[in-house]
This record gives sequence, C-alpha cells and structure tokens, in this order.
Amino acid sequence: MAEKKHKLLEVKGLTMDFGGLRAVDSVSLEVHEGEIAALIGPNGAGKTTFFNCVTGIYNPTKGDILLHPKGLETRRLNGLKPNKVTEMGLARTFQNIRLFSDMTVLENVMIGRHCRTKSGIFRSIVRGKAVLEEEQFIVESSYQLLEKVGLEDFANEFSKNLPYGAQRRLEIARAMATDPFLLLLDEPAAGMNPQETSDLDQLICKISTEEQIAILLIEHDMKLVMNISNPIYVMEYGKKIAEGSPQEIKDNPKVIEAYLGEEVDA
Amino acid sequence: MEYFLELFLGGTTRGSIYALIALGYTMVYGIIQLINFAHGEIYMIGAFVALIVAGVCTIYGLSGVSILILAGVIAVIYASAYGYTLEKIAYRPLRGAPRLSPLISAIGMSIFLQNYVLLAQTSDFLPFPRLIPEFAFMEPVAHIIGSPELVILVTTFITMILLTLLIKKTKVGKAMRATQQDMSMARLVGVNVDRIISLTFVIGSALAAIGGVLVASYIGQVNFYIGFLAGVKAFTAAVLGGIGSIPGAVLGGLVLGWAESFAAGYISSDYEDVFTFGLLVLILILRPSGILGKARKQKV
Amino acid sequence: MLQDFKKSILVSIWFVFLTFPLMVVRVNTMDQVVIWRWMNLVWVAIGSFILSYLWRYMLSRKQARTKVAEEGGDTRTKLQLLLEDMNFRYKAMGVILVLILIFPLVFDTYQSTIMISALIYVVLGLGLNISVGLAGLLDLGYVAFFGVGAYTYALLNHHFDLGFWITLPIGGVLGCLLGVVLGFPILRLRGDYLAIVTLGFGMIFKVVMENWDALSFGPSGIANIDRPSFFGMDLSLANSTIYIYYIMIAMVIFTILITNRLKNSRIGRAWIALREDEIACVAMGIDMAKTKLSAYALGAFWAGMVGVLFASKTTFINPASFTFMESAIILSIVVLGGMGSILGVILGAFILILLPEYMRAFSEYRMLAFGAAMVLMMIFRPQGIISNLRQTYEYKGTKEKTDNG
Amino acid sequence: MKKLTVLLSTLALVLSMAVTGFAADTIKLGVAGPHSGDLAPYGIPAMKAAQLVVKKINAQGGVLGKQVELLIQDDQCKPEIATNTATKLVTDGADVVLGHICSGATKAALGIYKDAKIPVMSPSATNPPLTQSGDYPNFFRTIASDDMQAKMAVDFAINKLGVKKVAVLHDKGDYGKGFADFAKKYLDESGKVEVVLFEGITPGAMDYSSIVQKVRKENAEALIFGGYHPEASKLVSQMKRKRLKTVFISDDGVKDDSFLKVAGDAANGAYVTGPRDLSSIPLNAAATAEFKAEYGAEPGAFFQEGYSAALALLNAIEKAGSTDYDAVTKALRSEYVETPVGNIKFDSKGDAEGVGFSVYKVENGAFTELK
Repeated sequence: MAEKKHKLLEVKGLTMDFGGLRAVDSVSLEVHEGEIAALIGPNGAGKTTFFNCVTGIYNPTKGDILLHPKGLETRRLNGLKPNKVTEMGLARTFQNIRLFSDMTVLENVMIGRHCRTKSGIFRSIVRGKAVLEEEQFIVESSYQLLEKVGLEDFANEFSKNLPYGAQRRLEIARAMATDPFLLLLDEPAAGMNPQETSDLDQLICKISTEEQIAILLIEHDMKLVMNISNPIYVMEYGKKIAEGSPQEIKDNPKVIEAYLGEEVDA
Repeated sequence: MEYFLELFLGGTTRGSIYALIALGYTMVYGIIQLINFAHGEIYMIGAFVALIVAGVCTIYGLSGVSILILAGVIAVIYASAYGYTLEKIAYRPLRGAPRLSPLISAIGMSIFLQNYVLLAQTSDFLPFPRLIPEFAFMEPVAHIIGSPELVILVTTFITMILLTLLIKKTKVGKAMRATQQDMSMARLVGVNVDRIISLTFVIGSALAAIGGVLVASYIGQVNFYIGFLAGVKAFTAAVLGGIGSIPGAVLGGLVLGWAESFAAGYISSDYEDVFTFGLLVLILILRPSGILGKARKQKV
Repeated sequence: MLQDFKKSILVSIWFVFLTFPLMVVRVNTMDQVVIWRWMNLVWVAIGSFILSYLWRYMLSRKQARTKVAEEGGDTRTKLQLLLEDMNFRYKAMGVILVLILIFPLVFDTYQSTIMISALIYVVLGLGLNISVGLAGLLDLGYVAFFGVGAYTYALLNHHFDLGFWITLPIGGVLGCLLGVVLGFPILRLRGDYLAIVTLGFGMIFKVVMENWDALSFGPSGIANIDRPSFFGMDLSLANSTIYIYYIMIAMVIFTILITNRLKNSRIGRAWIALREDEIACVAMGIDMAKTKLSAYALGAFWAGMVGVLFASKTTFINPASFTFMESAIILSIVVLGGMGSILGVILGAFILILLPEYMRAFSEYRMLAFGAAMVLMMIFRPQGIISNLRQTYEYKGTKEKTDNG
Repeated sequence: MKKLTVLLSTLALVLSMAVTGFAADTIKLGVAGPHSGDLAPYGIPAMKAAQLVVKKINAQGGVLGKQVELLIQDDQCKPEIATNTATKLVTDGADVVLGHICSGATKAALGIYKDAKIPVMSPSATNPPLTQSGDYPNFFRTIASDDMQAKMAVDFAINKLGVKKVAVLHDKGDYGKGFADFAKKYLDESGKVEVVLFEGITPGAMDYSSIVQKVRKENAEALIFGGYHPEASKLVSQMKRKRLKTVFISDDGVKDDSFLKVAGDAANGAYVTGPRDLSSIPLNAAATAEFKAEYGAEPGAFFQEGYSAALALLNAIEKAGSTDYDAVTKALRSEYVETPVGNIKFDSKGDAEGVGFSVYKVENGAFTELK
C-alpha cells in the first residue's frame, strides 16, 4: 500500500447475533477509493451476513458502519433500510442470483435507475415532456450499461433465459445503474467456467479503473481474488483472522490452517 | 366466577376444534409454505361424509356409538383421500411456480369444493344425528360443561398426543421434520419428499375430518358453507400460534377460542369477527412469527 | 398407450371412490329415505377417464412450451403476435370503439344494463390488477374499497343531497385513503399473510356496515339513491341507463389510459420488480413501503370510484352486496384474464360476467366453473388468456462513454 | 373494415328488433324472484303459483279478453341483479309485476318500476319501510310487514307469557335485525319489560355457547330472536344443552320445517310467529290441491301469498278495464278480491287489509297455531 487514499467505507467492530448464534464477531474493515478489496473465508464464515449488515438487510447487533462519500459528510449506515443505503451510493449483487426473471434484460437495468430518477405517480399519468425525456434517459443509460458488460445483444430477452454467467454480469450492470461509488459483489464468479471467470476478472478491473468505482467482493475463487484484489480480508467462524496484501495472506499461517482445515478447492 | 368458568370452557371447546383444523394448516405451511385455502373445505367434506354415513346407518337400523365410530372412521378416510387428491391436482404441478400461483389455485379449489358439495347435495342445512350420548355422571355440571364438550375435549387431547408421538417417535415423523427444515437436504439423504408432502396432507385432512365430525355432532347441523369461516378462523389460529409450529397451532387455537368467547361474553358478539381479525393484525404487527413461532431467517 | 390407458382407468376408479358418498347417496334422515343416484357414478367414471387423458396432454404441451422457452425460443401465440402488431391494434380499437358507442342505441335498455355491470367489473379488475397483477400483493378484501365508494355516494346523497359528479372523485379518494390506512399495518407482511389479513379486512368492512346503524343504516341498506343527473335534469330509466352506459365507457377508457401509463412508467416497473423479488428490489434503491402503498392505494382508488357508479346505478345498496365471493370473482377476472395484462383483464371481465348472464340456465354452475378455472389456469396457463404485452424500447446504442454521475 | 362495421351494426339492429319483439296483444305479468342459488326455495313456489293462476285464467278466457303472458326473471335475491331483472321486465313490456321476494332486492328494483309506472306486488317482502315510507306508491304486498310480526311476538311475550326480562338477539341480517329492532322498540315502549340483552350473533359461527351463557347470566325469561332457522336451531339446541329454561320466541324465518328437523327435541316449546293459518279458507285449500295435482308435492314458502298476488293483480286489471297504471292501482286499492289469504284489498300505503300473523307453538315436532 503506497499513498493513503480517501477512505470510502469504514466498518468498526461489526457484530451480528442471531438468537444465541454469533454470525459475525467484531469485524473491522476499510475500503478506499480505487481499491478492489476482497473478503474471503470458508463457507459459513459469516461473509454474506457481513454484506447483509452493511447493505441494510440486517440491522447489526453492535459496531459502526460508516460511509464517507467524497465531498459529502459521513453517514452511519446502521439500521438504515437497504434502499437508503443504495441511495447513498453503495450497491450490491447477490450470491444466489436475484434477477427480476419476468422482466427483460434491459428492464432489469432500468430498475437500477429508479433511485436516480424521480417521476412520480401524477407526472407519470400526465406524461409530460420532462417525464418522456427522463424515460428516454433511463433507456439510453441502461443500454449503455449493457454495452459495458457485453449484454447489449440480449437487451430484449427475458432475464431468466440468459445463461448463468450472463446473469451474473447482468446483476453487476443492474447494480451499477444505481450510480454507486462502492460496489459489493457477493461471489460473482460462483458457478462460472474458467473462460467466464477470466472475462469477469477483466470486467471487474474495468469497472474499477474506468468507472472509478471501488469494489468489495466476496469470493471463493482464490485465483481471481489473488489476481485482482488488494487488500484481502479473511474471515473464519465470524471473526476476522487476517488482512493484508495477497502475498501476506498467502503466507499467513492462520489462513492456511483455516483453508486446509476446511476444503481443498479454495 | 361461574360465568367466567362457563366462558372459559366454551372457549376451550371451540378453541380445541380450531386447533384440530389449524394443525393441518400449520403442517402444510411448514413443509411447502402454502396456505392451503381449501383445508376448511376438507373439514366440511369430512362432516358431510359422516352425515351421509350416519344417515344411511340409522335408516338401516344401526345404533348409537357404533354409528359415531363408523361415521368418524369413514369420514377420516374420505377426508384424507380428498386431501391427497387435492395436493396431487392443485398443488403438485405448481411446485416451483411463483408464490402467488399455488395460493390462487388453493382459493380456486376452495370455491370449487364448496360448490361441488352444494350441487351434489343441497344448499340446505341438514340435521346431523346427535350421536354423542348424554352421560349421566355429567348431569350435575351439564349447564357448565356437557357431555359433547367433554367428548370433544378428550378426543382432541388424545388426537394431539397421538400426533406428537407420530412426529417425535416414528421414522416417518423424523422424515417429516427433516423435510420441514430443509427440503433439498432431506431429498439428498434419501427422504421421498413427494411422499412426505402427500402424507402431510393426509394427516392434516384426517385431523380436520375429526374436527368436522365432532362439531357436526355437537352443533347438529351441516351445510356446504361451514368450512369457509371455520377455515379462516383456524388459519388465524395457526398464524397466532406461529405458523409451522405444531404446539403453536394448538395454543393459537385455544387463544383464539378464549378470545372469541370472552369477547362475546364480556363485551359483545356484534363485532365478533372484527375482534378475531383485529387480534390477527395486532399479532402480525407486534410479533409476525406468532406466539411460539421462530423467526425464520430469510435467506439472501 | 396401454400405460396411459391403465393410468386413466386407475384415475377413473379413484374418482369413483372419491365422489361416491357425495354424488351418489342423498339421505333424508327425517323421512328415513336414502336416494341412490347410481347414474352419477357412471358419469364420474367416464368424465374422469376422459379428463385424465386431457390432463396428461395439457401437461405435456406445457412442458414442451417451457422447454422451448428455456432454449430461448419464441413462445408467443399467434394471437399475441397479432396483438403486438401496432397496426392491427389501432384498427381493432377503432372497430371496437364504434361498436361500443352504438351499442346502447341499437340494443335495448336491458342489454345496456348488463353491459354496464360488465364494465363495472372491467374497472374493478383493472384496479385489482394494479395490486395483484403488477405489484404481486394478493388482496382478498378488495370488495371493501368498492363498498366504501358505494357507501360514500349513498350517504352523501342521502344526507346532503350531493350529486353524482361531485361524489365520484370523493369516492375514489376515500377508497384510496382507506387503502393507505389499511396498507400501513400490513406493509411488512409477506404474500400469504397479506392475503389472509386483507380477507379479514373485507369481512370487517361488512360486519361494521351491518352493525353501525348510525352510519350505514345497518343491513336494511340505503334506498332511493339518485341516478346521475344530466346537467340538472332527471332522466327516464331508459335514457338514464344509456347515460350511465356512456359514463361507464368513459370511465373504462380513462382507467385503461391511466393504468397503461402507470404500468409503463418508472412506478410501474418498480411494482413489477417488487412482485418479482422484494429483496433485490429494495437493494436497487426502491422504497418498498412507498411502492407497496402506492400500488395498494391506487388499486383501491378505482374500486372507490366505480363503487359510486354502482350505487347510482342500482339506487339501493346494503352490506350483502359486498361479500368475499365478490372479491373472489374480481380476483378470478384478473387471474383468468392474465395478471398484469390490461387487455386480458378486460376480456376476463366480459367472459366471467356476460357468459353467466346470457347462460342463465347454467348459472348454478357459475361458481363451480370459476373455482375450477382458477386452478386450471394456474397450472396450464399462469399468464392468463392474454399474457402481458411486452413494451418495446428504442435506444441508439452508442458505444461512447457517458458521464452518468 | 368499414364493411364489417356496417354488417355488424345491421346484425345488431336485427337482433335487437327480435328481442324487443313483435308485441302480441297480451297482458304481460312479470314474475321476479330467486329461482336459482341458495335462496331459490323462497322464490320458486311463488313462480309456480303465478304459472298455475295464469293457466287457470287463460283457460277461462283470459283478462279483458286477452291471454296472460308470463315473463319470468331470476334475481337471486341480490340487489344488483334485481335491478337488471327489473330493467329486463320493463323493456319486455310487463304490465304488472309479481315480486320481488327479498326485501333488499325489492327495494333496489322498485325505483325502476316506479319510473316505468308499473304496479308491483310482493308475496314476501316484509320490510316495513317498503310501504310505510311512502316512497313507493306502486308497491303492494300480500303479506304483513315485520313490525306487525314483532308487535305480535312482543304482545305475546308480555301478555300471554308474562315475562319481565327479555333478551333480544338477531343475525345481523336485513330481515332478522329489522325484526329485532322493532321487537326492542315495542318492548321498551311497553314499560313492563326490561330488555336485558340486545346483540347480533354471527351466522356460520362455530357455536353460540358464549351468548347462551350470557342469556343465562342476565336471567332472561324469554329470548326473542330475529333471523332464520339455521341459527335458531343452533341456539335452541345449545340452550337445551346448557339446561336453559328461557322461552324461545322467533319469527317467520324460523317457521320452517327445517327448524323442526334440525333442532329436533330442542325445538319443542319454542314459539314462532308466521302468517295466519289459512287452510280453512276454501280457495286456499283449492290452491294447494291444484299445486299437488300439478307437481305432486307440498307447495313451499310464500305459495299462497304468491297465488293471492297473481290473482289480485289480474283482478285489478280486469276491474280497471285496462293496464293503465292509475286505473290499476286505484282498482287494487278499492276492489276486494277473493284470494287464498282471504278477501283482501290494499290500503293507501300498499299493505293488504285483512292479512295478519299468528303465534305458533312447537309441540311434538310440529307447529300448532295458538288462537
């Protein structure tokens, strides 16, 4: 890590209990501008729960989630509804794909534009010039996003008819449509073949550099993680056990133990 | 004090019937997350079949308790058969469909079954023979609790114990619990999930039929529409207690029975159904998982 | 072949067993008579045998269709392709509009009355379509909003002599308000809980109207409600019917126009997204509470409006008109027509309301057929008679970078 | 496209002419009531009565030398459908209408007949405001109204039974609550009786044990119930179960054989009001005999009233010498007619003079009229 960049997301001592079960145990983590950070760990380590806390789906038991948008004041995300979190500029994808399956690919992305547009009920009924222009803007900008992830040819297909890898990319495009400055990707490469994974690899890098969006990803595919991310955080049994550059992580005995103790494909 | 006791026992009787029907809702919901809207109709069909059997038997000269048992057994068999068929026709083809589909199918089935009985039989109320004998030993307290109420309470109690044993102690019960917790996992370890689902419908329907026969012989009349309101109330009971939870259904049924009984007794029966649904809304707002239900962690 | 035959025989035997007590035996315990209707058994046997063949055939067709869809093929029917053809649509609309406009001039008052009933259900169906079809919020107590509209007009007319035209928007707004008020506590409920609670609300409405004499005149209802006046003139029955007919046509067109615009707007997309996946929907920055409430309230709005018209048409209302069965009929209109599809709902309303009216002889079987149709539709054609027409978008598709800041 | 439009509209025109019809010179008697659905048992007997009357009169040469034609329409007892059927009858040119059966449906339909100037006579709509409000000058009925029934039940309870504490219950329905409201009013007015309980019960509820216990707690000596027989039989059975000695008094909706069958023993000792027993009137017996000859069964509810209404309407046309509205209504109000419910004419409000109620007691599984 060279110079100190602007800190975008700061999580301090995040703890989440479900009944008696402590799924996440005082985990702290930071994401800076321009970074592709990764959160890794064996199955059931609490990574997705961590994501759900950050994005407002769960309200954490303890800890602080602070968002520092550039040029705006810091906001504490604890207890905010998911849509508020998204409005603040933090978008996400899901581990088990959650697309709107009976909508077309384009429409899926258009939904992402919802929180950045504002036509209300009455204006939609009257359908004045401003509304029509906004509609057209939604369509155009959504289509451009499809071009970016390489799905423009499928724009009018139903999203449920897309191949698996394309569905994952569509989720990313949809999340980007909300104009985030930080993107949380939950296992974007799960279920992909090596070719698709390497395409994804490039896509993530492109988003990071070209769009100036910082990325925090959960991933099992170690090759992908080691290739593109820095820093890397490792979780096990709800606790953070290591953090650092890919090299540091590779050499960390705790990490090796955690992974060897669990499964080999990691 | 006596008045309180009267209302309490009246509420318990009514509540235990709700509980019997609510068990069917809760078991089905626990396994396939479906409100089986047609469950109330199964209860009605149970009562109707019992009425027909009892009627035929009386005319051909059988007597008393033997009819009750015969009618009860045949009603249970038929209700189970209807429950089984219902699942096969209306719900199985819709597994994996969007959530609204099986629900609408269930509402359709409920309307269909009501009108099927209406057309095949009659819209009139039919007299149900009073099969439950009046016990002499109950006479001193008959104004507080009569023999039929006693029979209802005892039968319900025994049924519930049997059900608990079935679920807790047998292999089938274990498979049912496994399926309830995680259907795909249960399938992996070799549970025939389709069969377990069918079985759940069969058991639920049998319980509803027992309820139907008890109520019919207590109240003395049956028509095609009795299932609708009973079904809605029992579902409310299941939600109150925590849907998916078996002790919850029993508790929910009793709570609802008491609530209705005391509301009618101490306040007014003008707004009886308003109390019931008010209670439901209140519970759903304050404690969406019900009294005994566990909050299901939504998988994201 | 033999396999199928065996299966059907088994199905047939099973149904004979199943329907035996209810279809065959009819007992009269008082007069000590049992009537055995053995012929019914034969019909059941033959019927279920044939139906089981049909059932398998339909299932295999459905599977074939899903397979085509999975392979990315086009599963749209010819009818649907025709309907998506804009040219055809305009022509067809023109013809239909002319037919509709001359209808009351050609047919007698009775025919117009029936048509008004059907049109009332068209509006109800379109209203419910917003919450059920688009937003996926199953509402089983929709009739309560209809009742609110009807009572609004009846009471305002009775006490303050307010006219139809003033009350029309009031009815809509009150329906809408009730939608919001009822909507609040149930926002957090999931689909099936919502269904049972709304069912409860529908029943509560009826019970309150029956008991709150001071407000609603109880079960005896309110009579002598004024028909809509025509620029201050009272019309004869025949003329008034024609007048109401045209009001109703205007209302239907108005409803279609607005629901169509809403459906294809930012709000409409949010509703559909909500129906498809709640969690993904909020993660996309959509305010779930606001979206749900707006769908629920807008659906209620139409019911309230058309309730006013209903009261002015029948001139008498009592709580008995607002039962669960009414909600179920409106729901079946939406389901049969095609959830989310405006054209489908209109067609559904005409079929379900006009068919029984012209086939009075079979009216006993009406509800039976409704129930069966709801089940069969869900299994074989969940998209309804006419599935939702897809909107097409135009885009330039430049590869150049835009500043979407 | 244009051709198609022209073709269709021509077709529509032809059809509509066929519907409105080639008006033959007949007297048209409309009959409306529930002929399908669960309330059909209340509507079909009156319809059959009209058929029998018309058949007989036509055989005797008709009315004013014209044959009488029946126009039968089903309203399922629903107000919204009743307006449709009324419109249908009006457009089909009915001269007079026998119907409707249910009070709600009648109220909804009456406005339409009023505008079209058609006299309407119901054999069964007992709701008091139908005649007493004065809103419907075209309405007549061959049955007494609910308030008379309630008055009779109350008088009976006070004078014959001598009770001091009365509970009043109803089924929250149009008919039942109307009856209960009047009963309470008359009880209060009498000053001799305390109404200890006034409540609605929910039809279709699983049981009424709480309300029965409440009746016991209030020490009511009599229970006056407004409603129909299914709830009534549930109430009396549960009262018997709970060993209540409270006397059960109810209305015409309970005076039905089903009440006796379903309630069984528990019905014994109950009192109900109902139209006076008219079997001693010769015409009444004759009508019953006619029905039995034609259909081989006992006539059902409102048969005699329906028969009377049909006779009264056709007689008025005959006496008026035309189907003119004013002449016919005048004839109805001035000319006595011999019917199965007695020798009747109608008062200025439309109620038949000379029909009334009696109190019946259930004894040994049968209704016995108390003189």
